Amino acid sequence: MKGARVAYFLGLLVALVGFWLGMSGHYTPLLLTLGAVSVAVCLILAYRLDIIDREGAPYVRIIGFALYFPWLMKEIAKANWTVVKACLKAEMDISPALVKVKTACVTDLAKVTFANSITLTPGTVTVEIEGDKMLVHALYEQEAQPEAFDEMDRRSREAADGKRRPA
Amino acid sequence: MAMSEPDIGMALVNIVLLGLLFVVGIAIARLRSLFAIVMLSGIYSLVSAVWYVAVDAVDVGFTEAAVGAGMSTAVLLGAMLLTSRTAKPEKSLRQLGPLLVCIATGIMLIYATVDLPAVGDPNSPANTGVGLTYLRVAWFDTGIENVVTPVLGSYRGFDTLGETTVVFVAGIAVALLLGFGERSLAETIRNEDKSLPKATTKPDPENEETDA
Amino acid sequence: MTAAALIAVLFGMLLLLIRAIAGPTLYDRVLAVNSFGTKTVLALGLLGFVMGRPQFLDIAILYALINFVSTIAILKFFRYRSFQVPLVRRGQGGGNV
Amino acid sequence: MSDFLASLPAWWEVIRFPLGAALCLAGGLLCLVGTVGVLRFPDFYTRLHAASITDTSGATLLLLGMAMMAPDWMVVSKLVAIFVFIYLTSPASSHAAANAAHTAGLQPLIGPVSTHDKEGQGS
Repeated sequence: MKGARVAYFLGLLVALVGFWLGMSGHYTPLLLTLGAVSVAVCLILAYRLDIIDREGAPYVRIIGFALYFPWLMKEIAKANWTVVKACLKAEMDISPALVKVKTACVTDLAKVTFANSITLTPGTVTVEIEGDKMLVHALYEQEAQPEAFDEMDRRSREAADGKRRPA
Repeated sequence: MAMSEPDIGMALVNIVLLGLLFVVGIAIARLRSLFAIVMLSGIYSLVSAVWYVAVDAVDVGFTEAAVGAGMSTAVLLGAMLLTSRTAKPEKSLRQLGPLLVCIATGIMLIYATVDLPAVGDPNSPANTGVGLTYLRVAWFDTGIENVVTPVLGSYRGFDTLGETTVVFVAGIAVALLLGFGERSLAETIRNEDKSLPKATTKPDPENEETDA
Repeated sequence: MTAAALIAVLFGMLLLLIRAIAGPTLYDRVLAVNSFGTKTVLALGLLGFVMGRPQFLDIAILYALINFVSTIAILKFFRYRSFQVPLVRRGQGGGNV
Repeated sequence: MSDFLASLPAWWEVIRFPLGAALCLAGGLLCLVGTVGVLRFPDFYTRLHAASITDTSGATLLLLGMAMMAPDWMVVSKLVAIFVFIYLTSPASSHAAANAAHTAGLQPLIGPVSTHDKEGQGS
């Protein structure tokens, strides 16, 4: 447990330092000192707020997310095409529906990843999450059967939790 | 200066932005639903901040973004909580006075722009007085690249301290008035509403808005 | 051509304005303002490129953050009628919120 | 082959501005399309779908085009930061809006939508 917290702390530290270096662009000693001070203040505040945990600093899982993201981009591109066509059609032919989707994700991080992936894909929006059921509003009823989300569910679970967890 | 060279793209951008501001202003004046007005004032801040950036006033754009779009929307919503949801229509005769004030102010502002120096004029007060000195010495004095920062933080440090204090006090005062805390005024009023049946029944925003 | 893209985004903002003014529900207005904010972020970025000074992207980052915070603040406000933790349970107090 | 690789940076310098500007234009047009959807669709939940076009593909194409035209890496890193912010926050705010509307009892339109609404532009 202690080791995990150190890992989250280091992940947050690396992320903040990287963010500062990427935003600043001026690397004189004075400004670097100021940047170090601001990073330290952020870390102290995060420690005091007690948010240095799995959800506050999910940088340990960054490889999983990096592998998941290209697949998500592909899905987003496909869904975008559908919605763009729906927007531009002279005769509107949408058939919105509310669908209940059951997810196999256990941890909150995996659930959030799955729900956000659904929302990011145009044409589907997560309306409500309760336990392992999600209420999804979809633009096309026929394309939003609960089975359509199975692959996304599996992949987001793997991205957030890794493959070793069975359920 | 991007505006000094005749650039048709930037001119179009300026026209569209000012047109947007105009439409939002008219809509704010005409609408009755206070929630819509709060939302539109947020949009007004967003557009005007883009326009500030387009006319090279990036620091003003920053302030407008933080205060106008972020903070004032929240404060206005908190203020809306304490009053009703729709504005009463004003008698047209009583609208005459504010209209005259607006027109007079506009005329005075336009009259004042005649005296303004051209953009990038080397003989303008901004480019001949203390500003030029700041531009020369700021880097050697402080080592900060953005000139605005040492001017505000170092050369006019006490001035900025005073301003910050005023803004802080104003923020605290607003928070006390609107009640973001535990014993919020809004909560007190709501409890009073519940204990006094039919005292002031606020119209429900959802139903009211959906019917419209 | 970048200027054309900028003007396309600005016209998108103009059309969204119609939705923000017309409503009809308050959530439509919130949606319009939120989408307006995203378009503002993109327009600010493009503006930097049109003016030849892309260093001003910081303000676009600031906007991306403020837009999110203000959207969440507005929706939280309308769900709980306050800016703090839930004071009113669902189906009680001020109407059906 | 090595010839081609050696001349690649030069080619890149030539084509990156037109290509980036074209991507920006495509992104801007997608934003416009999303807005048209926001105007045309019949109820709040369907408008949410149209708005997410702007947040995803419009923003991606615009930021990608800008990154191609960027003069240095600092600008690219800022664009990446904006991209990450948009992709992290836009689903959260969409979900918050949908959830607030659903909690407040706003009923979505269900089933096929007839084309001859007042917003419908079909002749």
